[in-house]
Amino acid sequence: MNKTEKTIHEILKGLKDDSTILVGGFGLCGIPEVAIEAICRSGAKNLTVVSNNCGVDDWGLGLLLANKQIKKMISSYVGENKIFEQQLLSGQLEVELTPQGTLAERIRAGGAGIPAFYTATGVGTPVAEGKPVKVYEGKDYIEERAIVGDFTFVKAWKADKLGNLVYRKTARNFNPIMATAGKITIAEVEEIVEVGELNPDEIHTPAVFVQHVILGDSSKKRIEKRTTRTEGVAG
Amino acid sequence: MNKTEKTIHEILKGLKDDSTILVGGFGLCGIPEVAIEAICRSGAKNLTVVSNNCGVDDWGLGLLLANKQIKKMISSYVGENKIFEQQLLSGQLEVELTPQGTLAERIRAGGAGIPAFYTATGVGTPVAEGKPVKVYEGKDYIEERAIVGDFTFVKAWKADKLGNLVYRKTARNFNPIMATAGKITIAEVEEIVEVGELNPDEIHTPAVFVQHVILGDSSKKRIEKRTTRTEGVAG
Amino acid sequence: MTSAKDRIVKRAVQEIENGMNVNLGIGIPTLVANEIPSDYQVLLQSENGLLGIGPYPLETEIDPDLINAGKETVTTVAGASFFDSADSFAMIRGGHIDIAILGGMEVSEQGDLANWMIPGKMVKGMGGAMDLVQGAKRVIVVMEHVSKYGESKIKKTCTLPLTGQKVVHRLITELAVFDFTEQGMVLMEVAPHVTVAEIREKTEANFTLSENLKIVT
Amino acid sequence: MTSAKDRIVKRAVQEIENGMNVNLGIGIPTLVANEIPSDYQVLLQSENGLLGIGPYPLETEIDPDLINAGKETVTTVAGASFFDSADSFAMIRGGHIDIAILGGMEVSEQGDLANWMIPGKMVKGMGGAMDLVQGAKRVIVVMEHVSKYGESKIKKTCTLPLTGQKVVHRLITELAVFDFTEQGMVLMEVAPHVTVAEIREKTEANFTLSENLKIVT
Repeated sequence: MNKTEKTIHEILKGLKDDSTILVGGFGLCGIPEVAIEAICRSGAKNLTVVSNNCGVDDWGLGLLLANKQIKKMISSYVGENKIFEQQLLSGQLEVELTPQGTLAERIRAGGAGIPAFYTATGVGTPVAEGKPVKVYEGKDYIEERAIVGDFTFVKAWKADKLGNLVYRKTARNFNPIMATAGKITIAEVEEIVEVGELNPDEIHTPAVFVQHVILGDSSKKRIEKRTTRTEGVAG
Repeated sequence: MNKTEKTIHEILKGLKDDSTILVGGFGLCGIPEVAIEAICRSGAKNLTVVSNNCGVDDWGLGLLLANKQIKKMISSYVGENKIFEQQLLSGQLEVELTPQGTLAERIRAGGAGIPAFYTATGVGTPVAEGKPVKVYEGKDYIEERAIVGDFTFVKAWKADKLGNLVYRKTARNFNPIMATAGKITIAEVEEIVEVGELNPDEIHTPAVFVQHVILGDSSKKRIEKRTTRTEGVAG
Repeated sequence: MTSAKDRIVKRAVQEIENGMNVNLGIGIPTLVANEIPSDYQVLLQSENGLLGIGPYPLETEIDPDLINAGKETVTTVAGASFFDSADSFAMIRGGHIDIAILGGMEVSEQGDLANWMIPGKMVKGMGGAMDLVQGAKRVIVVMEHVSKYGESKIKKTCTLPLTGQKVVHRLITELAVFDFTEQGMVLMEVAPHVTVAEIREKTEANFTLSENLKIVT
Repeated sequence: MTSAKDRIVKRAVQEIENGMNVNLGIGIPTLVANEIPSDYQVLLQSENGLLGIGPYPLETEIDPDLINAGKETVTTVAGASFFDSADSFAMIRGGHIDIAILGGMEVSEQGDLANWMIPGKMVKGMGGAMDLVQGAKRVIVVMEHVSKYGESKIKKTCTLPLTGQKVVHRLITELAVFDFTEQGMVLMEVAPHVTVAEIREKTEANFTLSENLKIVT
């Protein structure tokens, strides 16, 4: 059971046009960079992409946009890039905006075998349109449906060869829940260790959720907004 | 913000008769022993107790049973003790049996602000009686409702003084989700460390969920079924 | 001559393939663990929050914080992980466990399973069984073919309250192996020296014979 | 003379008590962090999965794996914890955040908030705002009282699509502080040297005066 044996290119031979893919990350933090570049090269078209954001013009999911591989985005916040706006306005690209917490919960539900749940988020807003409403203890809630993907691409810090994953800091974000919601989950990591080297109490994603592990290049991590303070200033 | 300042007895002055309490643990593993003994001494009556099991005759929640403090149990598996059976048959005790995964998800939902969700678990069984049924992609699901508690008692391994928690091995079980679902959550731990000593990537329960931390006595942990192998035998 | 239990265990273990994630119920299913080929990398899941159950501990290894769903002290294998109960059942309910092997009281020809309560007796609860039968990719029931009173436990319709409706994929007894398909219940394998006639006699449920009917090995 | 923004920030920080868990939105709310008294132990939550945001990093401390919900590089305080997005919003939706301070485009006298889309313009998305306004124990909106065209942003009814219906507990502008109660919108505080008449003039919404009407300090 060594899940590190296939290259990303071998794995992506299974990715068909019109697939739904889940891609981890928040902004450019914790995105599976190598996998995204490989999806670009794979040429798979008409993809529905579930990801909190859509990268920037020349990095992250922006690369798939530029390559016209995305048919539809399901996200909570988009439009940090010009290509997105152009494709949306010209009707080439469809977008389903979902509140961030609802997006996270829909993905978790997908991985957990929960087909639907109720939330107050979005009640009385355009998000509620067309969704069943139910009253619990005098308060309105809307029904939201689970999301699952044909493929999931996540970025983790470390993996063992069995596919157990550990994430680092806020690069965790959507990655662990997306790992549970893909029929095939590919984890891109900065370091691969031997089975038994990760502490079982500290594993964030158990091996059962991961089908393939690939080694990424940790040197590229791009920063979207570099904000700093100067020495001696605390706030 | 030092959450270790109150004794369990001071905290329990707020526990009223007829409260709903959530108590962590699976069997006798990972139960808040000191807190349970203190609830005994508090004398609070007519409690609805949500816990996967109900202890044994002379330990764990069995102590509250013996003391006739429990009105109703919400559990997935009970009856490892005689007092339970006696009180149930004599009508002193009510029990709501819930599939273990549904119980876990109802508690998580309670902590996560999800009033209800759908699951296939229990469809076509006595568990489905009286519950709304809905069809998703041709399959039946039943609606299950969230559980919240007035008080939650969990057992963790380590806490910092701010209330961040780390659990150990399978003593984790229901504890982290219950910690999120109590209006007041009390964590009983084996060791209290200074703020900053726990690695932020390895904290299982963030401090926001915990109102009080008490130090337990780790020497008492009782084992329900002591099964061993002899040297040289692997299975 | 091996016992009925032994024969069931020996057949059940053949369901497990290298690399699988498996949940074994309490009773006969637990015994299956000991028969898994030692060169297989199989992760055994325990509902209370462990993937990668190891053998029982040595006396010196016993840890009260490390038990299985049967509340027995256990150990872990390399590559094991711990998680909470919600994550454990997300794993189960979400279809991430390849096989669940459970004991049964009754199985119907529709693939219904009853294994948690007997009306009139103290009901202890279903534990995680209802979640497992709905969630696992493949549900295998192992049980003796007839009750101690000689009655068939394989029914036209279950008489006991159900654990799950149309959830069983395969039933393994000491006499036979059945699959539950769109076309109904199908006899796949018969134990050595057992005739189809004998199986028909001991089985209340209706079943057809597989085109590939085999002898249990 | 301080700017409108400064006055809003100075008033908003008074909502934060020692020991609270707080979520600050992007824009004016982010500035509130700098004004929290240094002897307070407040944990700032970031939707992307951090409780315990610290100050911006020194140039040498920058870590691409450590950002806030505004995608800015940050640090952590002692006692911080990381978690995934589902757990982050379980924290928010489940009512575990004491206060969320958000910016606004419009607030209605019913306590409705609009702050995420302008019809006809490119819609970038609501991010976590809709979850925050429903989940936080207390929702504080901070915004300038009138638009750059001199129009009141405090409406009888919002003209823009809503972020949440009846969700605002308190509104803080550079001129006034309003609460939203069962009895409608109530003026709680007025800025120094500002008259109630001036506030009425600049406020489209109907409001009553609090019995304890105070001057903003």
